[in-house]
Amino acid sequence: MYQTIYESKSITLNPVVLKSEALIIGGGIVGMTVARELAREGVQVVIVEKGETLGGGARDLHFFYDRPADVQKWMGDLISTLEDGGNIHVLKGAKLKRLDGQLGRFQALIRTSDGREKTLSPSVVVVATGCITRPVEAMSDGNRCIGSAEMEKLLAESRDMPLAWKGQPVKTVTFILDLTNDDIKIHTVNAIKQAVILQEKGCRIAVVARDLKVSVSGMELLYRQAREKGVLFFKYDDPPVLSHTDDGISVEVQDMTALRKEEREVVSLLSDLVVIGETFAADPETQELCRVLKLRTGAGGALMEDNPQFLRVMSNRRGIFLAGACRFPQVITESLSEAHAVVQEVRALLHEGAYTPENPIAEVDTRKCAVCYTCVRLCPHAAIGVERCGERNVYAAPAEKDENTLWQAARIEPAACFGCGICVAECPARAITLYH
Amino acid sequence: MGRADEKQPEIQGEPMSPFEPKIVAFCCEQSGVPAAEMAKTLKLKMPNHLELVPVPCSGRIETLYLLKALEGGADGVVVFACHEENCRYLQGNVRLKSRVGYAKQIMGKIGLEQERLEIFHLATNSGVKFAEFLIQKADQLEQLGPNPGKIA
Amino acid sequence: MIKAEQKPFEEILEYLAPYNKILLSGCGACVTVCHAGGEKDGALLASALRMARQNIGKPLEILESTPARQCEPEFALELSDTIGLVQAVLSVSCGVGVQTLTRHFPTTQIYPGVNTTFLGETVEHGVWEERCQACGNCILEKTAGVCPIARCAKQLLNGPCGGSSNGKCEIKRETDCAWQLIYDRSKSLGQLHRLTEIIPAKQWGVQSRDSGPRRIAREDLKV
Amino acid sequence: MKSGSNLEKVFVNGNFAVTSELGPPKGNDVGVIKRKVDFLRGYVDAVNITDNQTAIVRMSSIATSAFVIQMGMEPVMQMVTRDRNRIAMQSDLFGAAALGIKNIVCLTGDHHTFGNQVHAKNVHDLDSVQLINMVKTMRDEKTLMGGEEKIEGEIDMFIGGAANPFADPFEFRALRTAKKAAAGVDFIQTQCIYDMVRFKEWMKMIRDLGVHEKVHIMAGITPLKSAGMARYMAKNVAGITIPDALIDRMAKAAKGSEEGIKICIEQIQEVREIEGVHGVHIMAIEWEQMIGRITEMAGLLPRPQMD
Repeated sequence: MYQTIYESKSITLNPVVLKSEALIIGGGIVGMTVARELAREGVQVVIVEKGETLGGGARDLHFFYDRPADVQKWMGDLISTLEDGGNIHVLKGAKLKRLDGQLGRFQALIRTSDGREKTLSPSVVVVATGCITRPVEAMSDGNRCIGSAEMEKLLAESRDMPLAWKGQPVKTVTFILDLTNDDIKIHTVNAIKQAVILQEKGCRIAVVARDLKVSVSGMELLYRQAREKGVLFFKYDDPPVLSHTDDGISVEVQDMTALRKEEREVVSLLSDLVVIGETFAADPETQELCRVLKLRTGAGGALMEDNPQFLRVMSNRRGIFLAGACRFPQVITESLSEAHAVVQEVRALLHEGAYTPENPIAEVDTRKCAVCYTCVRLCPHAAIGVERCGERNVYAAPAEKDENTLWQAARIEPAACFGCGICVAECPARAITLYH
Repeated sequence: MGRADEKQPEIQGEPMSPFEPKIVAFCCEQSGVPAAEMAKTLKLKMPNHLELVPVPCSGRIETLYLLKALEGGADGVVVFACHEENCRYLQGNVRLKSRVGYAKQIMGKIGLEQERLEIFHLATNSGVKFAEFLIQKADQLEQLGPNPGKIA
Repeated sequence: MIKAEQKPFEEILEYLAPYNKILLSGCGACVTVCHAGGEKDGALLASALRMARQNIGKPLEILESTPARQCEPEFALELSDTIGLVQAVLSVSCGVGVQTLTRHFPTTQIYPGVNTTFLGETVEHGVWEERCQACGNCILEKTAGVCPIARCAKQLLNGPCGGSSNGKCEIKRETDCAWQLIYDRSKSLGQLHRLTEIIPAKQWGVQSRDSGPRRIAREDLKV
Repeated sequence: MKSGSNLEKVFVNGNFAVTSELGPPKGNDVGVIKRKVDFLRGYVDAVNITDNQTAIVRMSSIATSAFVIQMGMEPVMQMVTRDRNRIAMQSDLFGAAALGIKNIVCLTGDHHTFGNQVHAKNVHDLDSVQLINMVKTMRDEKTLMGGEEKIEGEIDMFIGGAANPFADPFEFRALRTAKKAAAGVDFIQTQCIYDMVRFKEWMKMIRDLGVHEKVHIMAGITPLKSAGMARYMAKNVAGITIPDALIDRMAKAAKGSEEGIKICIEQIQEVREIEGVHGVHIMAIEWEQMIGRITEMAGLLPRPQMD
């Protein structure tokens, strides 16, 4: 029996029609970029944004690290292209409440803040909900100790003038990185980017980090540039100690350049301002969104891709894609490349106007199904649901079954099935077959 | 390699055991199958009585298949699955692990040795490991002797 | 639904010892859903039994069948021909199914393969908990929808005993204290005042099993 | 007078009552009862006779109570609903009344799986509230439970119950005592008190419900023998809370048992001051010989002579 893992019987796999319609959840730069690209190709796009303004997390940014443009202006242009195009519809103050069905027959229920509901039937769903930031409270009073976003704002406001904080001139700035989110690149990128600008304004800059993370396109160059311009870098093992002085903050950090631990000296960096990277965290609302979309979450409650070995923008469900900071906190360049990857994938999926399921495919014998929900609960791709026939609630009949009758039984959606066979192996009624 | 020859002195006078264990090896198509192909291409030494059963994912293997293989004549059953947290279908090898655990409980009640069933995690390019593990398993099963539960 | 779990393997082996050909009959309803006696679990048990008997040199032939519901006479009678071929039946359905076979096959020994455990609910996949004792006289309306007869170790009707600690029962610390649940629910339903009413002694004798096996006869339904 | 028992008279007379506890022998050795009675006689107003406490099989509480009467003390017969249905309990109440037993404490009983007959079938035909109500019906209506059937004779029982202010849900604890009051309980003995703050909180809830006016509350006190015992109870006995400060005090004491007695006396003096507390129930488990000392040092002696 075990020799016949696949039944050789071929089943007719009907293509599911895919209309050129996409639902994008999240109106940040990722969602907007995907929308703009898809709309250009004639896809009807609906953006659902929970807030009242577009832009998301990028609204806190003013400078790119890798090009001179102003982020806000660039984003303004992006927003205006959306509002021009006829293929894009933006719903603000809106949330996805339900998503039923599978690829080809998704039914999305959107509720707007005024309580109105709207049902959409998109062929693909793109999740680009971003993440949230929380200020780091390194010093209880917050005096002379600001977040990276606030520094971004100060820089934007001062432009060609010398930097000032609360009317006082700022001459020395120390950046402290890696107090939280030890594993992401944003803090390094923002700090070096801001350091270079500050240096040009004549400030003296130090960057204190556990590990600098420069593995983003062009960052090594910028880092070298910063060093050449005289930005000081210190690495730490033990977090630096902050204390107020008469006219600033002293940041004490052990100088790690000496190899022998006992020879290391404590360096005191007297600073007018200390900049600390905010904590990035998964949006708590992601949990509910994942329940609605039947998606997986990973560490810290962030959205998790299907399989990192394959395409990182694929979710565990066919037709649902993920991009940007909802997966993990990213810099704009990384997010945009994910947005483009999603566009590629969606384009490939919608290209022929239909999706033809590929073997192997699992199928439930409705006559044997006991509706125990085992397969529904265990399917890693949420491809199985229980099919009801109207209001009838009946068990599978044992022998005779009218072909036209839909009994209540589990049903595997061929277009959503990945053919792994987990359900086949778990079914207590042995009612599922994997067809070749 | 002359494995049988090396053994002979230990048996001391007794005729060489005619027992050659039969192994049923379930191979995940994401890892075990390519590894098996590599082993074949490299013409690596593998046990004589070997039945390879390809599966789309190790999560496809029912607990019942593990028992049926033993009942149907296997002296040992091996599952070649992907490394943990590396399943193409996310949960397949995790489900397999609990099923193998359950099958081992049943084997204990039947009176079969736990060694007759084992998961081996490997990658697509582990052709050498694949063959080595099977040879090692065959040796182990030879020591254990024939599966007393098989009906064949 | 009815929840069951497989009997100890040695116990089954022991009472099947005299036979060399049996039928293992599963059930497609409750015991399938709780992974105790559906087609898959029946086949696993059959395979294990065959190997165990082979191992001791006394092979056992096992036929397998899984009627949709063993507790319905029509389904049970489908087994007639097969039962004619064997010396005994091992039924992995609940105790009801075993007795349906007993009633219809008076000359065949029917053995239970599972312990019928309780009427319960799936709390998560693979975990079931008792919810109802089929006492025949439902009081859930008095107890905020949580049954102390099934869920309190002492079947207390008027509040928690002194062994309720941090929401758990002192007898099995993984079990929720039914009265904590009743209290919490009454509170969230805004019905705490109802807990001050004394629930009188339960009339066990009228509808419960204490007055003998119960029977429901709907005259209008009889044919 | 409901029963005319000594305990009832002590309460009616406005005295601060004292009861203790006596565990019957694990067999028919009446000498055990005698030895314990000798430790207690004269120091308490009545003594609780436990009913297979912690589900360990012992001599029945009725038989033991009868012996205690013979030995010149007043028993408070405990009765648990765990082992008997309403038929057996009413029958036993007839017998108990006939043997001159005048006080009863109605309990649910510890779960049988804690004892030495774990494979027993528990009964729980009634719960403690329903048992209280049944005894009250028998006494006041002079009928059997739920029936018209008249009882031949009088079941004059002073009816007690238990309360545990330290179990959960705390908010329900006073309500449950109020239910017992409504069911007809005359006095309540509490679980042993170590967490005085929580006990006082519970007593406030009892007063807010007006229960203290209908029912005599007796505070449960158990002297600690050692810090080890305190730690064990705090960790393993559900429904007992012992503040860390108390455990520390026991641990730091030169002699744990002496400190335990000292704490116990302080506790008695403290609960005496609480409005609505009409007595103490001192449970000195297998330490009955200390009752004399404790009652004397706590100023509870001499016990009032009634009649």
